[in-house]
Amino acid sequence: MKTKNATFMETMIGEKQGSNSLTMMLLKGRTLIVLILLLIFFSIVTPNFLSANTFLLLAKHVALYGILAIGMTYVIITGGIDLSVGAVVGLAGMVAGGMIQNGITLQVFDVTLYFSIPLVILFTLLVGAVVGLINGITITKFGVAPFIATLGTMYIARGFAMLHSNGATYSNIVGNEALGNVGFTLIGGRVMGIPVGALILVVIAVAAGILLKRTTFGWHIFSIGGNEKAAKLSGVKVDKVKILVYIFSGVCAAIVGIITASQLEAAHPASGETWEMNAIAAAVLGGTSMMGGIGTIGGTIIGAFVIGVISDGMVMCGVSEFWQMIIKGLVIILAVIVDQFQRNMEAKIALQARNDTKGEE
Amino acid sequence: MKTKNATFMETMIGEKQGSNSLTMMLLKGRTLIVLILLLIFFSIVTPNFLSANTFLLLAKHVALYGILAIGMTYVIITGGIDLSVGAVVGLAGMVAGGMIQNGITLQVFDVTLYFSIPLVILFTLLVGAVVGLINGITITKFGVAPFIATLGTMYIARGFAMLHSNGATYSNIVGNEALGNVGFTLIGGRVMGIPVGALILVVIAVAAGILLKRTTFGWHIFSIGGNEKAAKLSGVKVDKVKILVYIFSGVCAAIVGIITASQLEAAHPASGETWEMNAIAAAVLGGTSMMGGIGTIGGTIIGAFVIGVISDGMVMCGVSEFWQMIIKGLVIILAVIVDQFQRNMEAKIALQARNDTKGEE
Amino acid sequence: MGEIFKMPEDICLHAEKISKVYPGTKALDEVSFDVHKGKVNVLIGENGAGKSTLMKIIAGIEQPSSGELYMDGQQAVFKNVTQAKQHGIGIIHQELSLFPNLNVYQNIFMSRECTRYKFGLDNKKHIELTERIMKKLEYPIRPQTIVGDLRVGQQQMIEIARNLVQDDLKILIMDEPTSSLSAQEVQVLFKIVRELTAEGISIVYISHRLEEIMQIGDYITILRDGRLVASSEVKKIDISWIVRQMVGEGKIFPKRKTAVDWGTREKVLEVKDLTLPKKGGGYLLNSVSFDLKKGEILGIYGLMGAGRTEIFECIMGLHPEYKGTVKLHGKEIRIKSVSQQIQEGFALVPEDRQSEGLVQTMNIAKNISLSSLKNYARAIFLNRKKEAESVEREIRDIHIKVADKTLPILSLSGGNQQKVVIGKGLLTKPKILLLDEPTRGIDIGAKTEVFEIIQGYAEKGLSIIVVSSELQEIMAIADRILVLSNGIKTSEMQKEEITEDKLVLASYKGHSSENRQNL
Amino acid sequence: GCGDDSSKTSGSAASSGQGKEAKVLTGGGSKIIYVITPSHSNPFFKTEADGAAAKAKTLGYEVKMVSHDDDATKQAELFENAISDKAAAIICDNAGADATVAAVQKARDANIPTFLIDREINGNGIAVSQIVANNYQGAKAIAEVFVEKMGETGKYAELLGKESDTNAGVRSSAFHEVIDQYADMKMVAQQTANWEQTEAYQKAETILQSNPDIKGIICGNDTMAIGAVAAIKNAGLKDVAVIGVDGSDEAAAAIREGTMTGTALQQAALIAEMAVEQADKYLKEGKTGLEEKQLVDCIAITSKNVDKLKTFVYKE
Ligand SMILES: Nc1ncnc2c1ncn2[C@@H]1O[C@H](COP(=O)(O)OP(=O)(O)OP(=O)(O)O)[C@@H](O)[C@H]1O
Ligand SMILES: Nc1ncnc2c1ncn2[C@@H]1O[C@H](COP(=O)(O)OP(=O)(O)OP(=O)(O)O)[C@@H](O)[C@H]1O
Ligand SMILES: [Mg+2]
Ligand SMILES: [Mg+2]
Repeated sequence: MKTKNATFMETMIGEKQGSNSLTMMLLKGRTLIVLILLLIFFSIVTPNFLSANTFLLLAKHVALYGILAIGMTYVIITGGIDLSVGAVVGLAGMVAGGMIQNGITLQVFDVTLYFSIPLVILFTLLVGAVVGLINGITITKFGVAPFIATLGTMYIARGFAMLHSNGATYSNIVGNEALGNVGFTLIGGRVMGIPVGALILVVIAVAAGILLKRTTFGWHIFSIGGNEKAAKLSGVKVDKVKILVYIFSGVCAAIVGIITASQLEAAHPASGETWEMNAIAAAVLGGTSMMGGIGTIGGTIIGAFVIGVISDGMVMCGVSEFWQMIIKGLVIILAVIVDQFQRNMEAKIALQARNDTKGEE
Repeated sequence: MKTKNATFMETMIGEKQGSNSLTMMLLKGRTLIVLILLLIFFSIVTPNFLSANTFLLLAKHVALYGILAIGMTYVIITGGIDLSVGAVVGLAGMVAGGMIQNGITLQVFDVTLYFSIPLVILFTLLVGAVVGLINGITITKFGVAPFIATLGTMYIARGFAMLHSNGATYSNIVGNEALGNVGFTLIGGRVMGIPVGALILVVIAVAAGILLKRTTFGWHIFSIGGNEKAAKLSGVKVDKVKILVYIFSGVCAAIVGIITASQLEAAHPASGETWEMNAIAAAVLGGTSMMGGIGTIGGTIIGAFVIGVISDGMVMCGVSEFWQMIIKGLVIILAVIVDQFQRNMEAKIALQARNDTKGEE
Repeated sequence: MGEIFKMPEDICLHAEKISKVYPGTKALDEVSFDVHKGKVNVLIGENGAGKSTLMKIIAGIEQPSSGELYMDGQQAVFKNVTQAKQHGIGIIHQELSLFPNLNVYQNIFMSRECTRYKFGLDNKKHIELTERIMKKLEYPIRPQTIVGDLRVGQQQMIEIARNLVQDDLKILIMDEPTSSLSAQEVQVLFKIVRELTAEGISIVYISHRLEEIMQIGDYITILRDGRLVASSEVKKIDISWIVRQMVGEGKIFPKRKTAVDWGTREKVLEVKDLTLPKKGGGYLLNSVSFDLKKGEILGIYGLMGAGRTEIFECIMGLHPEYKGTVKLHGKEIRIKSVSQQIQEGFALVPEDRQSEGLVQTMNIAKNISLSSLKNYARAIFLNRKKEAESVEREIRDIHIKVADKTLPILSLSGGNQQKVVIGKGLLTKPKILLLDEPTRGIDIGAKTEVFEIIQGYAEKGLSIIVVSSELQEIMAIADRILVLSNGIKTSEMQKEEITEDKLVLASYKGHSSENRQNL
Repeated sequence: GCGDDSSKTSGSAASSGQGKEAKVLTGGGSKIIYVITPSHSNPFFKTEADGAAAKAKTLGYEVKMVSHDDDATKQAELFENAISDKAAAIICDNAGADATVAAVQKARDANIPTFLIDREINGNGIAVSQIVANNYQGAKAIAEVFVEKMGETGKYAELLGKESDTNAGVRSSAFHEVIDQYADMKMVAQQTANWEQTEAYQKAETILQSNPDIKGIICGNDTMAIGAVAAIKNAGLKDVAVIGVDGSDEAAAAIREGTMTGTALQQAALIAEMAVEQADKYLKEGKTGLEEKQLVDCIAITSKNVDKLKTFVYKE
């Protein structure tokens, strides 16, 4: 199931006998290499590119796609996909903005409650979690394909984001000293010169990376993507793990929604549109396999940076948006082709190893 | 691989012993039933809904998604997906519009050639076919996952559509009597009162339906979706069939591009954005399985009509766009849940039958 | 092309010094092979010996790295399956290669469709021919049935039928056609094989079941490690000769000898009236009761579809809807989930290691520790040192041959992959080990090793239940045998009372008329 | 009567007041002007961006034209790119009156002046100039034409722009301020077509189907109006009044043909050029000498004056 017939690839590899290890090393580090080459390229082409500030800025921009891509990586490793994250970004911003601006009105008592910022954030994350939960349940308990389940929740979440304010933007969401809900904009600001968004990315990336590689939960995620049936028979609680993974993705999206709203000091119901595709692209560029079972958080972060550098760099070079689209499309396809190439190399080396052991017997 | 554990479903079915055949009949015809119910509902709610003209109009609107969905159904049956169709709609419109408006300029000879409408259409379809060919080759020869390959070509095709006119619209593409390229707008018009778009839909649907069910090519498409490896071992030319299927999808998209441009007498590079999702939704509503191997053209057409009736009907009722989104999302998810339910029922009945034969032995 | 090769009259295909190199593996090393016309040509060898590879080359699925094929005195080159088919070569694949979404006649005629007007399909003819062929196989299945709804055994029949519809069939390759057929079905198949050979069609037959080979074969060829080691007429040889040629020395799995008074042993597991309803009515399991003692090896024998796998699935928690009582150490337990059962001390080695046992994207070590990860967790983090130590110990204990435990699963041979699955089960420190066909598709050498492992653990006090379809095997290993037929327990025998006849008889009992109402 | 409410901010940049307004922004240091607009796939924004770019180049600046695609987050990122690129000034057609404030402020903090064109933001004293097409006045002016064409009576429908876009609301309320005065004019349908041509076409067709006696359609922009015109033509109806806003060439052609009643021209090129000129002046002299908010009136285009319109430029 997992082995594609890649006659072309095989021929390619077959001819390149020897010097395997170097090629492999280059292949493994390819996204990082591409990233470094891109940085060098743009530094030469654009005089103002090479500066600490540009990098901080880049980190801040990458944070948004990056955080989405971390959740997406988890989902893709289980063999799924989450198209709803972009819509959840919009919904989360609206929920947070609405709570700060208008509070929550309890019609029965005719009072309006305002919440402190931590509570607002908590509630917003909860909304993200609920969308994830719905995705997870639809997928595991009702057997709906992830693509369709999350496509459905994408429309639903976007619809609710729009309904929330009837399409309007919540502007100037700085809170009110008197209501005790100021401070929301801190999340969009900087701490010791470093954008808070970038810090959040680092924290989530480190936590998600450790969770994935160093805990039972992480290995269960891998096992589900590799062979769901075998995972189940090995005692992995497949449904539970999958639901948790979609919840995680939903929460990541809600975090991004909060960061965006906080940076803009405004919440727009259409924000986050098509961001899911960027998140998927970042994960795939980072070596996550759409078949499931393979992927790393480190790779995803590098992938997100590649997308970020390309788009920021092209903006600073003054490349037209039309060419940016074309280049982005090409990069995605080429990245996966190279990825495929690497996997075939790896498989070949594995078979070699099998032969070597045979010889020893 | 194909059997999901659907404990909930099983329990549900388990309890509904007896009266199987009626339930099955209702389930099988469910999309059609939903369609009829929707028609009745809107006829009551909206006074002018029930008229021959409304249905013609509906057919005309449905034609666009419907034709895309036919190509998509082929692709999904092979177990793939084609995200590039929306972008191809935009690109095809621009190519046709540009050829009529500006002709093709050969720099070497410094002449501009204008083509007759049939040639323009042929060339436009060729462009769609080429995008499909690229998709097919990337997927089969380079082993790139269909989602990623077609996501890439989506960006690339959209980028080229934009570049074609530098983002501008080709307006008033009626051609020029003197250049012999008038008549393009006929495609957007009516023949004996019936919209040409709807006629094209009927022709393509009938042809595609016959091709799928009554020819070797159709069998081979199903075999690939059912078990790709077995198909290969049986002598099915898997790569060739897949490439042809993506080409077909690309051509369908190009046809839609031509119809849209002709109806509006204008070509806009952004047209067709997110239409791929509507096409996928129509196919899935019509019972096509995202796992591949299962699907019918008839079902897809009914699915496209359900989407069409919902959106046209809601417009006529004056439902807000936001609610339309939410309802669309819900319909998609529910449709697949019911579909899953039906498959389980069918499996159950098949087992029953198997038991019965056993008894006879 | 056009090269003339002198071939004796009675040989219809000759393979000359075929080699096949896969990246990293030499699967075939200058193997020459003759297919005798109208005879059953048996090909045998250990796992990975290269049997399937040689057949794939003859059937046009793979291309040889070097060497030639000759038919009718002329060199034949098959670039793909279709070309081989045109030369009258058909193949029944080792792994079922059917389309679960399509019906019986579509499966049978896929890629050899009868057409009208070039592209149009002639389904009437398809149905008619399908009915005819199924009748010949004594296996009446409605041609419109969806194949995914059929039992594995029935599916294997479809796989066989696909190859019998070819008109100009000259050579039929059967790569382990009987691996999931019942004894009765095997006899039908053999009848057909004899009919085919009588018509002058040559058969190439691959099987790990040695008795079958003696029964049906005319010529035998033995491969070892990609090389040809011997070939002979079947008349002139016996089973022990075959085994000697295959493994080098006369290794055969030893009969388990124990002198334990089982009556005094503690009952670890008691299952009473285990019942599992079938989705479409009837029962998969009907009031099955048995018990298991400490250190005992209980065998479960039965035909395909007897319900043996279901017993394991029930005990492992895959069918929480079961009825009946299960007592562990005398205490009743209610089975809810797999993870709960692993906690309780059960471990399952499933039937199909590729699709149920291994996670191909994870490395060897992780596959071994997957079921017992919880034991190495400190808070939520894994103690990787502890994990690595346990995995290494397990690898040593059951002699898994690995160069490096972080290599992908793909780098192991079939037998060692099976040991990984067993190791995964053992690492959870089970009290009861459930083995479902632990030797399916592995060669004699690996089989012997697997049985040695099982016996070793039984002696240490582990209670084991083994499901197997192979009579010899189960008689050798089990202390006691339970026979299932059609979901009903039809017999239970102690070691000393077991005979082949009794087992076979019991395995059909469930199909007798008084049990019909259960169907 | 349009500039009244914003006059209180008069001379914000010129006269040194208090606080941050006292600061004169000197630019990031380079001679780069960033032109940030919505996607160039809309000819209006394309004209605007091209106009600004051409002017800036003649004044000796390097120009970087980028598009925020109506995504406020992307716009914020583009502002930050401009800042780290040490841009001299930013010309921006923004992605949301509220969501843009923070970005412009950030540019100000980095000493880069921002000149807003086409649409305003909800904040004063942050941008140096806000040269805004007077949507409100324009929509009202063209609505008058619409009412006249309808003969002050009859059924009509409305196609709205993207409901999350401020301009969609402004234009709609201006339309209604005029039309709602006439009791005999009755709106029978109101749907959003997201500024889009195909969507407008299909929605208009559907609306015409359920209300065949419609006499007019008011549209939030010309792209939708063109879609509506195509739908009317297709339904075989004649003499249906259609108005839009923008003043695109396609609309001009339709007006000339008589299939469209009129449009409100927003002088995109003019506005863009004004912004660049002011930026240049400001960078050189530290002030523009003009008020921050400058409303450039729209021109109602009808069959009478349509010949004076070409690519968003109106020449007397
Ligand atoms: N596609 C492949 N790529 C690499 N190696 C392969 C491939 N297919 C088979 N091999 C290797 O070639 C050798 C011969 O395999 P083959 O399948 O022919 O064995 P076999 O005799 O049929 O064994 P079994 O009894 O298990 O069916 C094995 O070492 C196997 O791992
Ligand atoms: N999921 C299922 N749904 C319905 N029937 C099933 C299902 N799984 C198995 N069966 C049927 O239940 C019966 C028992 O099958 P089971 O797999 O337990 O047999 P088995 O004795 O283990 O055979 P094998 O030798 O193949 O392992 C068969 O008739 C089989 O077709
Ligand atoms: Mg084999
Ligand atoms: Mg079994």
